[in-house]
Amino acid sequence: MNSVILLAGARLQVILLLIFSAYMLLRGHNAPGGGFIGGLIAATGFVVYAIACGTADARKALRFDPGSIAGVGLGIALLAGIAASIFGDALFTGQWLFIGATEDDKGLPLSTVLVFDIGVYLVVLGAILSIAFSLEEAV
Amino acid sequence: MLDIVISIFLLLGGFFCVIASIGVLRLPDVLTRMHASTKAGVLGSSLILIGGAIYLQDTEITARVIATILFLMLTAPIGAHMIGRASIKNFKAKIED
Amino acid sequence: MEQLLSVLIGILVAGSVYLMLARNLLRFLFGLILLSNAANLTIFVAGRLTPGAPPLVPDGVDAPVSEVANALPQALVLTAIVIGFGLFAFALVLTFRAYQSLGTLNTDDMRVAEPKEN
Amino acid sequence: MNTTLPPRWITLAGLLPVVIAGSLFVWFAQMMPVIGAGDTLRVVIPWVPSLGVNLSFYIDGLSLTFALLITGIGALVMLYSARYLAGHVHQTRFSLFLTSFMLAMLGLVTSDNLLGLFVFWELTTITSYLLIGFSHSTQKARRSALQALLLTGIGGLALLAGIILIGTTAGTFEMSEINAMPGVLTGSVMYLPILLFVLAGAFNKSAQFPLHFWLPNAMAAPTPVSAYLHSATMVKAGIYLLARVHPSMAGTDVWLWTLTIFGAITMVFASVMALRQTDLKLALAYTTLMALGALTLLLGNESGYTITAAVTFLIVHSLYKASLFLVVGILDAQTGTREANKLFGMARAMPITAFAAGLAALSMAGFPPFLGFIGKELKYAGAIAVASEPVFVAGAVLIASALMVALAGIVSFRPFWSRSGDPIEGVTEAPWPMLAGPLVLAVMGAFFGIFPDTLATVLVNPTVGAIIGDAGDAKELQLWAGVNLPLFLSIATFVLGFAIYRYKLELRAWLIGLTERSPSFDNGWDKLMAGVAAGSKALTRAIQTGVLRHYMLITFGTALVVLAVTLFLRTTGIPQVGWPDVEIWDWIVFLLVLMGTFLTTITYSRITAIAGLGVVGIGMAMIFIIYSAPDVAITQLLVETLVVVLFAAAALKLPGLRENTRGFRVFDAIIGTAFGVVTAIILMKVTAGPIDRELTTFFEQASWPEAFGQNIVNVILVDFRALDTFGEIAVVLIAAISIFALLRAKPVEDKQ
Amino acid sequence: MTSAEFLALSTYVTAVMVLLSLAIAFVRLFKGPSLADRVVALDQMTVTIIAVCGVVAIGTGVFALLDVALVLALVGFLATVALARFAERRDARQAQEDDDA
Amino acid sequence: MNLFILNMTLAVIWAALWGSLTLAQFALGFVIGFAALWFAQPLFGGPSGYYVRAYRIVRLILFFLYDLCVSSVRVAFDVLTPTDRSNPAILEMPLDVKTDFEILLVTNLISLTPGTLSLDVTPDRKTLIVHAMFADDPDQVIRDLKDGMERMVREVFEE
Amino acid sequence: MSWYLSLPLVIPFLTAVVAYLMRHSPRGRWISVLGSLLGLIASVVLMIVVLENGVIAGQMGNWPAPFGITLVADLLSAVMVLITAITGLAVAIYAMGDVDEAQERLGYHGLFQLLLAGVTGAFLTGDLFNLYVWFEVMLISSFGLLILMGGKEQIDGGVKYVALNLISTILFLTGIGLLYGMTGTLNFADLALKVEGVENQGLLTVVAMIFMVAFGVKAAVFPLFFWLPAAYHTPSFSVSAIFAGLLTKVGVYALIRMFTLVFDHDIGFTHTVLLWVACLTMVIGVLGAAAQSDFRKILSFHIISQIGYMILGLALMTPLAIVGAVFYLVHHIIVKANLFLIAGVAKRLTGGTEVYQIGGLYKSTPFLAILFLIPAFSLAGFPPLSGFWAKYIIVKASLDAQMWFVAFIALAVGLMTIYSMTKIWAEAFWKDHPDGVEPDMKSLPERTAQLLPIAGLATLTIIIGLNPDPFVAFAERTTEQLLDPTAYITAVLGAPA
Ligand code: NA
Ligand code: NA
Repeated sequence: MNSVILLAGARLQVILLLIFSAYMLLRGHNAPGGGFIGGLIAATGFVVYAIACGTADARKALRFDPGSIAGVGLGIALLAGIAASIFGDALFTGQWLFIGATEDDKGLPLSTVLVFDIGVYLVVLGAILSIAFSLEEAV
Repeated sequence: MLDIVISIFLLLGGFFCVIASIGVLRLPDVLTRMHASTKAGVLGSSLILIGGAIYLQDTEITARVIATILFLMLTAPIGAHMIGRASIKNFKAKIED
Repeated sequence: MEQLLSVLIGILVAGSVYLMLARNLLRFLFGLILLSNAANLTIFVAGRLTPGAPPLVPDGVDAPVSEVANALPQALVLTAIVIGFGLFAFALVLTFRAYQSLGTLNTDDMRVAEPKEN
Repeated sequence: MNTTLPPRWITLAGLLPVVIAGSLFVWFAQMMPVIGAGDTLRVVIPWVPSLGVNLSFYIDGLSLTFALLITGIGALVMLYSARYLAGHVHQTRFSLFLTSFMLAMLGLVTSDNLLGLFVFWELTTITSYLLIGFSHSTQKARRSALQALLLTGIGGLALLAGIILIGTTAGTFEMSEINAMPGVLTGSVMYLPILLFVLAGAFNKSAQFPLHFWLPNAMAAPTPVSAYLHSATMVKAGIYLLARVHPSMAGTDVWLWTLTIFGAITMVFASVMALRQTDLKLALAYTTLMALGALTLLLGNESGYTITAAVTFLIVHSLYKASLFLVVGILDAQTGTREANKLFGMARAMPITAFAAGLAALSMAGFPPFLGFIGKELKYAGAIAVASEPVFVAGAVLIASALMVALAGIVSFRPFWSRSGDPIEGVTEAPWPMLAGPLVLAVMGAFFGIFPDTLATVLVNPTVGAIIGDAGDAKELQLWAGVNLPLFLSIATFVLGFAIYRYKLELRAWLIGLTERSPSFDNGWDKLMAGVAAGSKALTRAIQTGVLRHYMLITFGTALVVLAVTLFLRTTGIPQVGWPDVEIWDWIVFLLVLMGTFLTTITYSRITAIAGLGVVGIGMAMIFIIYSAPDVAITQLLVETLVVVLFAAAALKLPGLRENTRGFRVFDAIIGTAFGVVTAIILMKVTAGPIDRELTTFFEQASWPEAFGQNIVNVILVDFRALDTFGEIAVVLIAAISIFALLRAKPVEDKQ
Repeated sequence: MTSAEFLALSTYVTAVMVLLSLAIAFVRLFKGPSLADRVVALDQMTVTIIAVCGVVAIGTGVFALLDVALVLALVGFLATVALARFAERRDARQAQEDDDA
Repeated sequence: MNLFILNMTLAVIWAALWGSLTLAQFALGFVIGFAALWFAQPLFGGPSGYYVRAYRIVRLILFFLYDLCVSSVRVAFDVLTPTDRSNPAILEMPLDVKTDFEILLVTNLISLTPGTLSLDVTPDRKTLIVHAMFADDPDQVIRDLKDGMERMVREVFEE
Repeated sequence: MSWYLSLPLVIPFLTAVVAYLMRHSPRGRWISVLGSLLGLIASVVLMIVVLENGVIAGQMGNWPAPFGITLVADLLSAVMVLITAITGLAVAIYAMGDVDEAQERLGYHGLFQLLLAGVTGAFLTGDLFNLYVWFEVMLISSFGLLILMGGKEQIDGGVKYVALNLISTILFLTGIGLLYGMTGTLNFADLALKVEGVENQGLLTVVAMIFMVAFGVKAAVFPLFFWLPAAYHTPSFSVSAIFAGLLTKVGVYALIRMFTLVFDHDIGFTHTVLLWVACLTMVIGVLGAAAQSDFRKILSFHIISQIGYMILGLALMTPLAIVGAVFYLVHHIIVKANLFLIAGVAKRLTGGTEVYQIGGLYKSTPFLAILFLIPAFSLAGFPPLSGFWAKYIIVKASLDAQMWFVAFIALAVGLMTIYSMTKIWAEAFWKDHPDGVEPDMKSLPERTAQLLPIAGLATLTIIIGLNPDPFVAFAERTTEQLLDPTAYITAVLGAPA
């Protein structure tokens, strides 16, 4: 797609969408958002990029094979679920760690649940890109 | 008083949205129709969002509204450009798919 | 409102069935999208509707103070939407490949796996 | 034209079966005193207690008689085939099959548990299938094997049903127990079905008319197989079954008449057909049929005479028939033909064979002093003793016996001593292992004729006892029973027999003409098979059309009918339609989706359709927005966008909708509308009722305090129901993998 | 009437107007005739949805809807771009085929 | 640009003083800080491009917003009046801005301002293809655009 | 306790991830085999635990039922999981000689393991929506495996397979929505209790019928089976083996689960429908088989006809009948998967699956002949093989229920099964090869890899046949649990208050 305007726009878009997707992912537990939505938005970003300057560049920009990203994502999500076993809980039992927790403030939460959501994010991102790119290349 | 301001924003916004759509419906050809959607459409939505921002009176919301409006102004013309491009490449934009 | 949406779902179903019965695979795809929309909406409606109260816990309290929308169907629908997307994507690409290797989208002419006996 | 057999024949594959059979024979033989004394042996090994199935073995006269025939004749036949098949590629397989068959047969006649009996019954079916199809490269062998398998298969299934019913009626599968409960079957309401099923099983195993025709075809098997299976053993399994259930099932008119009529018809029909044959082996096959008919006929009654006759004749027949089959086998092997009108005066070339054949034939014809004579006398006595219609029965026996006389001449006298043709040159006597069988068997026939008491005491009486409960009713076997009606009948038999032999050629010509004009069961079978094939093809082609549209129609149609009917039958009333709570934007959204659907449905432009779908998607998002599902709304919009993107990419290489569209499809529209209506009604009825919010309430309460999240939907997704979400992302990943594969797979076309 | 009532009324009116404009845009989408026309209409509808989110947010006081608006503003045009691009490439191909022919 | 950073710092300090890092406080702090810096100009070695650029940015934004409203009203008028007085045309406008971002800005702004809609930029980035609704005098339209939007954008970015 | 339940599910997923990431290396296949082996061990352990402790339940995420998702293993689930693992291992080994590198690089092993994971999940879950999710995992990976060879046949078969299965999926989803709308719960055990509280029982029946149709398509019953014969003969043999073994059985399992545990309120209606469906399925299926002459097509139609037997067991709803259904499930998975594997070997040795165009297998490869006869005659219901006991129990059940006609059909269908099994035997094995080909075992690639699983499954068939008692006893215990769900419900929800 040899469009100067789209290209210039796409650059901005990708940055904005990636930041926004991260934002949606991280706040998802407390407000609309989460792994799916984050992943979908990030994917949209790279799709824009692919449309603007071709899948080859988009793949380069992504650096990893989307399929593998998805695979790793599933692995991460699974490990987040299995992690519970270390603490003797059932599969997918959330394990929480609150950094600097005080009685009135929970502090900064780190949790397997978040890891799981990141896994979701990666799978959605990788899978959709793999689909979009391979289809784009087949046409 | 503030309610009145908000109402004005809303009504103006709504008005421009309708205008944009009527434009898309009534104007003679694709390119002119795009004028309507890109300008009036964006303005209308933006006004309504601003109305919302004023109504909800919340920093976070305000920031989000500003972001939304900026995104809108960034993307709408690009969309228009893509369509325009497609239709001028061969001006026989009448071809049925 | 549930009733109006029930009617709407009925309409979606009618359209999708009509489309899926067509010979052209593309129409089947369109029908598929409509039908999964109908299914998602069914779950949503079956969970009952609550306007203007998304299932969020306000800051500073342990649970929603006033009645909020039924969260469970929303989660189910969300899952269903994503799964539906996966299935649709596959169906779409399958159609694409079918046209490439069989040279038609007319299902009446797709007789490789079960050829006409004569 | 002597078909030379390889000199080396002493092989493990050849002799091991002989050893097995031989030692088994000895083992059973040493039981004779005990059984002869009227005792019985029983061993029970639990097998499937939960189904009441045991491996329980029961030895009484009946079992023992059969066991001895099976092992004894078995040993001789196996010795015969050790030589006959020496050097054959598949001799090992043959021995394996034949031995397994023998063991299965033994299991059948010794097992007391009916299900156990059935298991062995089916095993004989399988092994005989493999034996009949032994020369598997010929179409004929395969056809005969299949025919035997299916026909006896039918019997097997009927028998299974019968056995199950017996089991439920009597409360046990142990035959010894059932026989000990008089009237338990005959008195039950289930008696008729039980009888029909059991008889169906027995009749077609013993090839009773009209299920007889597989037996002659089974002659495609190698001679030893015919000699063994189709003279002495398998075909007698049916007879065994009739004898075994006799105590608990006989004595009713149904039993009497069914057995008498089927037996008589088979007997006469078979002996006439036998006369028609020119192939000696086939002739023998038909005489076997005749014998089976006779046995069935006799087992129909309960009098001591008839049963004694049955038992004696059973033994007699086994001896001479096996012997004759082997003789014909020898002729075939040495001269290369079995055709009656090619074989004359071979006695000089092969004297021992001729001798054996002579003895066996005389026994078959029923001349004194052979056991056959005693058997025939008893048959007459039995026939006369038949309570009802003795004339009919005796007449049948007379005709059949006379034909036997003639056939004895045809199969043994003519080929060896007749002068009406020239003997085949350069034929030598068969090697001794092949001669041993026929000779021993024939001699035994003569021996027991001269000393019948030995046989009577050790076998016949206990067997009769086993069948009609009291060995005392057994009639003694004697050569000279004085001048009585049976004697006159015997004489009549000989006269008639010689007459038939004298005019055999004319008769045969006439019969051939007759049978060729009448429909043959065998062709009927072929027609049936063809019919089944064609019918199933037609039916399948009508259902599995290979056209997706038909599949769709039927699938949707089924769903529609099922739901509509259930709705009609199981629920009442139409939901009241009226919407007080509907806002103006509800209506607009409604219209939006409605229009989107309509547009998608009617348009001929792909992009318009996609746009229409986009509108529907937007409408959905609106609904989610208005009814407070922001997460869903966002996801819906994102997915919608991606759908459009993917489609726009794929559409570039896809044709438009214009091609192969048939305009408006009324029928489909009707189905679609009906489906829509049904769905709407169901949903309205569902939402009309109350909803239990227990789960949601829990989620609302636990979301923040326990799962530390304010967005309940997200908490459900990643915590409360994380497993769903995990499966879901798996789906997305798999979709990606599959799509990638779909697009990259190298077409490896292999049309077979 | 109080200003609050006026706000409520104007919110209602705006909602109707916005949804009306959706409907109007749909008519163009329906009529076409050209692919570009439909894309324009769809684009217009997407933009209008943002407005809808704003209105409903005010009507119900649900902030969350502004997130929907934000997402839509970000990705809404992607569909437009994709379709426009489809049109362009298809026409290019048709032209190509014409040359080949 | 270091003045800009300083200004930001001031804004942060201001917000900190109030003890609340809200956007409102921050914005207010930025404005006040800007004013302070402006008055303190001499202390920072005479006039700097910073104030000028700030002014130009503000001017651009205001101008653009005004244009957007005008254009929308114009569209409204055009849509609502039955008689169609517009005679549209496709014009080619030579581009002076170089960087992608500037081009993007120009094209987007042009699209959002009255009567004009940028359709495409030639691959050589030299000319912008514009669709004008009222092209009675094409050259006039082009001129307006060049010393309107494009100039302002150029001024914002030039050092 | 819950990890006994989780592992059979987790292991295939982990294996899938690793195998997929290693898809470009030849070691992937070994990962798959190893994973299947571990999975088998896990499911054996699960089986032992269930045999000792009765029904066990695990609350995923420690959220108490019915709020979280519960994994439940009663004897039925446990045995299905075990059989899945066995079949999985067999096919994973077989695949080494059957699947070419091209398919491996496209992710065959990953997809295969994901299919196993989906099936296992379906058997283990105690939650309706979760069942839907596992159905989807199963379905989409089956799509992938189906088209992996990318030929015209696969694509064409795939279109029909996909189209019809998607309809069933969406029906299923709708059903879930409606049932939730009526009961407000998704947990099986909780449903079993809550359905009794629904006042509109008639409407419940309607919803039940939705599930019946949806699962009916999955189980390939008449008249919803079209997708199966359209596709099962097209993919690589290992794939069609695993399909033949497992996919339809998941549908049967779902029917058994739902129509014993939840929808037992209107047996007079629902199970009568099932009875007719069962009979028609048996007959149409077996006639379809009689009409075929392709090794795999014959087998495919037999899947249908024998699904009929299982449904019949459920339809009669007597203890013995359910025992029959369970026994049949287990027996049939082993036998049918094995026959498809054999079909693959036969094809490699003779160059085709069209039985009239191949032959000579009996003369030159007697070992294969025996390996075929065992499952074939077992399928045909000859004693003393597993199929006989299965058939016997079903027939006895229908005779006990005085359903003469049904029993007659069951027996007649058995005869027709003999007919088509012997067709394969006579044509492919007995007959000489029309082109004079002399099949030679040595020409078989990865000979052990291909024959080992076949021999293993055949052995299993014989074991079940010769020593059916423990299996029957097991099926009886399973049936008790199915017909009296108290244990199940207690295990999931805790003792009733
Ligand atoms: Na229940
Ligand atoms: Na089957």
